[in-house]
Amino acid sequence: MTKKVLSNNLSGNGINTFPMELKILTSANIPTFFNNLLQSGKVVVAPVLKKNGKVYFESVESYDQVSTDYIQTVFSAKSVVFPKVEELFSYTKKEDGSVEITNDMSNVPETVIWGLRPCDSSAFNYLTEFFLKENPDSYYKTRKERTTLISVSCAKADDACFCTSVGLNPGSTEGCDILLTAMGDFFYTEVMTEKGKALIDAKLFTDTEEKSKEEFLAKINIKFSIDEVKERIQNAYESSEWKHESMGCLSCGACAFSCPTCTCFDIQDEGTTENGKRLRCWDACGFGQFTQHASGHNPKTNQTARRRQRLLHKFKYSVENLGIVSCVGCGRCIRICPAHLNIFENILNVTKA
Amino acid sequence: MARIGVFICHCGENISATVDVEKVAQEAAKLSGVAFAIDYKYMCSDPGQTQIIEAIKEHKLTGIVVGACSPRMHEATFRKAAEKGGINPYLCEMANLREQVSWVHARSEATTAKAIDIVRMMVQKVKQDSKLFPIKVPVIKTALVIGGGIAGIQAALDIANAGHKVIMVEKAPSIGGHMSQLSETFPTLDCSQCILTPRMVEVAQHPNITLHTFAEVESVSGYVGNFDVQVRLKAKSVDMKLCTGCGSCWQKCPNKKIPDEFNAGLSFRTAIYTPFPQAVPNKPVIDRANCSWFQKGKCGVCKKVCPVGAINYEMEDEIIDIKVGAIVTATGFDIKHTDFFPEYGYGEFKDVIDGLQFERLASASGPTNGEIRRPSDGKIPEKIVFVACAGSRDKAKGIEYCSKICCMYTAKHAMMYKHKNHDGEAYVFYMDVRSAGKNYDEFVRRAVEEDDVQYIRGRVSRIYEKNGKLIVKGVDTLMNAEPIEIEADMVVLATAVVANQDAESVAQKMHISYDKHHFFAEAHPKLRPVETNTAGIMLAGACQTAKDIPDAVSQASAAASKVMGLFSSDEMTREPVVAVVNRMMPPQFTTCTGCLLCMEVCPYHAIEREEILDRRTGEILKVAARVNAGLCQGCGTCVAFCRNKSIDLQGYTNQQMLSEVIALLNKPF
Amino acid sequence: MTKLQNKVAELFENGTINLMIGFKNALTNQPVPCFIENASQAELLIYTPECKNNLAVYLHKPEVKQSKKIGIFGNMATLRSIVQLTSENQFWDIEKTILTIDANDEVIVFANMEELETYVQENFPDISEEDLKLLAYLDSLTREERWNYWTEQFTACIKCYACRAVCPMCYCSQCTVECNQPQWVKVSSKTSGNMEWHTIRAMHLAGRCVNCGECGRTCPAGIPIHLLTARMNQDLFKEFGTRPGFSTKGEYALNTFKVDDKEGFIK
Amino acid sequence: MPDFEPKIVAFVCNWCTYAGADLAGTSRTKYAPNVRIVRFPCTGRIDFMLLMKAFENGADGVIISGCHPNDCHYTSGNFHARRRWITFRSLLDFIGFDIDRITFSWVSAAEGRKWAELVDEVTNTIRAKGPFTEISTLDSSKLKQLFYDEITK
Repeated sequence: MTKKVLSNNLSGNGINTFPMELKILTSANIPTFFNNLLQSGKVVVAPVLKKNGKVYFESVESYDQVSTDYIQTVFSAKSVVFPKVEELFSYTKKEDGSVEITNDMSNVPETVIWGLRPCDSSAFNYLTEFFLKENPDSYYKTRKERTTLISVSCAKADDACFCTSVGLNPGSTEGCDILLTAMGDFFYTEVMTEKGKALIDAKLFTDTEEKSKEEFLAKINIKFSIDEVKERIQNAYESSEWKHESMGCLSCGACAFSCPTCTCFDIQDEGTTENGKRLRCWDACGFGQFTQHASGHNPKTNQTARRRQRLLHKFKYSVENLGIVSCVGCGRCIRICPAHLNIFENILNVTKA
Repeated sequence: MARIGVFICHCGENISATVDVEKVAQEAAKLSGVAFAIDYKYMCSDPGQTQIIEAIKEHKLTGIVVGACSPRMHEATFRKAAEKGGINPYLCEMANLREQVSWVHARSEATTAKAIDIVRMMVQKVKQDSKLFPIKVPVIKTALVIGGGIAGIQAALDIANAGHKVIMVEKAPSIGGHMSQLSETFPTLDCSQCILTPRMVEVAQHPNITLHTFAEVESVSGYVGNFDVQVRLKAKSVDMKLCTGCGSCWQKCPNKKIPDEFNAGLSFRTAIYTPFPQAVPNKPVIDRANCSWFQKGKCGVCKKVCPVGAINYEMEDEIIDIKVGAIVTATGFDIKHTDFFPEYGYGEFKDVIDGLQFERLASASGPTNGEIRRPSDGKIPEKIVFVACAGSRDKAKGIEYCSKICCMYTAKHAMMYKHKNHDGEAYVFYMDVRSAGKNYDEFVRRAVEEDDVQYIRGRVSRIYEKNGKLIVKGVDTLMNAEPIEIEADMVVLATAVVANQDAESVAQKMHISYDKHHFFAEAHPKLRPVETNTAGIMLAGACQTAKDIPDAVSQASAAASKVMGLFSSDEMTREPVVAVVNRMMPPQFTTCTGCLLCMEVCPYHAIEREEILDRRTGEILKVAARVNAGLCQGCGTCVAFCRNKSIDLQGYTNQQMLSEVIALLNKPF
Repeated sequence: MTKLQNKVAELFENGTINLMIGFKNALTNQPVPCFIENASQAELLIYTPECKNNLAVYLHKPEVKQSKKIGIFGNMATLRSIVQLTSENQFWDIEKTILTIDANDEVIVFANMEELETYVQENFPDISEEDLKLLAYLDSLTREERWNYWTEQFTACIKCYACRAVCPMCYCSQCTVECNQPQWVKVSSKTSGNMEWHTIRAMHLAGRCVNCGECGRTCPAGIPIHLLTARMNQDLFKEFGTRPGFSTKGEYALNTFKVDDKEGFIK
Repeated sequence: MPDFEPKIVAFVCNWCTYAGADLAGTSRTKYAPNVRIVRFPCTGRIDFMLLMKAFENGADGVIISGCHPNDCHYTSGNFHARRRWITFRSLLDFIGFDIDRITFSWVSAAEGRKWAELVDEVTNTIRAKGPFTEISTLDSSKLKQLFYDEITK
């Protein structure tokens, strides 16, 4: 059988022709599998529980650091392929006046991201489309090529979760290379790509028939019908609700910086006329100066316009440009917002008939 | 693209002896933006400067760095040269290679390295330099003189005679000040009023002088050349235009028992009054606090008797706005009230009086027509004791400073008494006799030797009354500290000179500083004795410290000459090193957030609140700070203080200072 | 309806306000800032000790300013912020009605700034027990340990500037970090650049911060940045006796001086 | 390290300390060549960020010096500066910055000798302390994040 998995095909028509393989991995073997990954010299990024009680992605040295009991990490894993600061190149002026430019991606390590949620891995579909569809971005390309995603289905959810409302589900295989679903004492393993397969160690995995994941997945009730929203949002721009919905927004970047699909960046130079770097830094459409022109003119004069931009981009513009709803319902922005703004509440209100 | 020229001076051997100047020049040439670098024996010499000028033209330089002595030495020189070369003088910076390198270090790699660093630093700075132009501030050629005493009069006349307008403000109903109260003046014993009154009249009649008596300064704002002053004209209740000064009003006024300030309380005046016969203007005012019409609502005699109907009870205080270019403060002094000497019985015994009261007794225009009589019984005293330093030079009880004039006027008093009563006895208790000044000591000697005034070196411990006599107990420290006791008929205390009670509030109105005794502070105790540290405000007379008449007058003339200097050109030019609050195109207008916390920081009150208005609707779009270039002295405290860098200091911009630091440390790596 | 809700409804009806900033219960069942536009919505308003947000920050928002007559419900932090901001000449363009609920659960509507000032001064809060504990702990560390502690914290910073966004005192239209001529702060969120940002922030808030702790609470990376400004406030009070948000004429520690300010380190 | 020569930056005011340094020159008082003077109109002008920048760009020590209290050419610039330094210093100390690398001083236009002695003294202390790397190594060093409950345990 073939499945449409965009992210793993970095060139061509975005069709993944890899025939999905189904395996069983006993819970007992999980640490071995994990440590093998580490031993293979790969950098393994996994959720780690911090002293502040929150879970963050972090490169780990052994399986026991890894957190297994969490709903969602504070930040997404996008920084692995789209770092918060990407050094595009550095320059140095030589004695003779010539300028030397260095730009080396060769040392980007092979990385495995362990324990993403299905919403996160599906977010990589969008990232890939965004960075590679036209004028492919070599920095992203390199990093993505060297990254393998091992997702774990959600057995729990909180009231910020709404993946089911954006066409995903707690057991979705969108975008991942391997999806693990805990089923009692073993993990039902769906190998989605060559990359994934390359990690499968025959000694640890046994083949299996297709199983239903349903009963092992978190129940997340549908907040809204994505099709209705997609349709209603067409003329939501004029909605009078925007002002009220965004009143609480403080224009901090927290939502964008934690979002798995936010890709806005800003090119900055650091250094002197003698030497320095050109950097690509995360930016956020919520920032007051995001749209400010050199002249001082700013087409988006207030937070209402900025908040609208953010939401319309997720549910309208990205659909128009890339055919993807670029919100995966991970609920990070809801959990992190200092003003407790709620994206699906907003969407509901601005699209209500 | 910057084209910087670097000129390294050997200063003869002074720099080249310890710094490898050729190397410095070579290294400088390598710096980005440097189009030309050279070293030369004497940069400040004519050929040196010519080289700079030529180089600027030949290499189309956009800025120059001169590596030589301290900028405090030759910055001006080289900026002129830069100007001659055809670039803005402020595009010239100096690297201090002599005072701060060659003279303080031995010849070594490190020394040369330091020189190179400094040059690199200045090259970076000059790259960030922008053209600056001296600030021109128009000067309003009218002077305000506050105080109509002899100092104020002198200053006003000098300025007016130089052809400038003068506005004089005097709080009393007449000008003249303390000098008009004096009987005779030391050391010549000529009559005070005889020499003063002509000057008073001259002021009143001078075409260039506008006189406001019975008036006070309300507020002073603005800056040198452009002060805005509000003056309160207190209601005189008499129409000065109609009044002829005939005097029928005060002859008829029923309130006759008001202590007369002019006679230091030794006589009485009426409620409607002129302070003294020769007053200028010689027209009465109503002292409302003591007038039955204003207190009880009845009387109105003066109104009835006035032949010209000049009395106007409805008159109200009037505030006028005036614009002046300079201010001379001549608010004068006061004398310390002696109540704090209970043991001297001042106030308790009628015949213990102070110097000013004695002046009135001795004055021909005084309450006794110049006959020295006891206030108590009008008898002519046979024995008078004069107590010098009553309060002065007495840290414990009075004030620590010397009141300067007492030694002289005490001698004068004793002398005048002796002249009027040849067989009377005059005793002077003194600590030291301070009589420095032209003919001053001779004067005191005369008192002792010719008029045989008894000088006793010692303090008076106590004065009490005993059957009609005043018993003065003291010691004679020269007569092996013998206690002595004198039965006197009258005691005169040479009480200390102090600042006016309202001196502090005046200083605050003018934004000038003052010392702990509330005497106004000069800008520099030696080199700028008549200016205050607020540009455009000068000091004259005893408001600065105790002074005798010649000192007050000469300081007044000095202050006047400072004012004339200021008025000698239509605009004054100031260094363009001033702070600027950024302004930009709408919609931002400025990055200033209008927190205005910087206003407090500025020592010169140069930062103002500005409302940026919509040109059409006039509504306020933004509130921001603005620096008044006229007031700003360029310290830059506000610049470092401003949180979001909305203020910058021309000549020391954030960009420049930061580039200097980076250039200094962050070598090409 | 509660006293608060009634009061607010009344204020809408008699036209004193046309926007009310307060707290309501969110779907997620936690108190969240809410914006009431008419009397009928007043019943949404709640107040519990959990209502920690410093609402004063919203008084800078153009959308809020638009509705000129603004009612705002203030917890202590909010009230202090309003006092401090008044001393910084903000609010010249809005008409605000300030409400709070005092210890005996009475709703207070402040008639003027003076009343607010007195109320704040009478109920002036101390720095929280927890923060004191943290500060004491940090003081107990050696210089190097503190350095490691903070540099580790700063490494975690992602420069999302949420700390700045939630701070009522950070109202500059253009922050120092956005000023790029010269560039005072490295844009990249690397440790050194982050440290620059946090030192600047602490210095700019020193003597102005009202200890609401929003920055620390908000930080997605969980950095206790509020401790920096809390410490600054402690020190400034010790050194100069100044207290942010205490008076509308507020003496601000850094734009004034005393000739005899004590200091032991200048040679 | 024996052959370590510290880089010291001095931020001084134009009217007192800069003149004092000039005086040291005119009276030929010798001192260590490690110091680089940056001239400001007044200590009040010295932005605390410049200290940070100096250290970031590789200064090993910093000297801040201006007019003695009451001698400020602008009457109060140094008083404001003094408050700023009291504040900034306590902040730096709180974040664990090595404040002994910053020296504050009042040097008048007449104190050429004091200036020379100050520079020598500072140079020696910093030489003893060794090069300042705490900031320059920050970005390269692998720091894991620590969360603040940790400090309460």
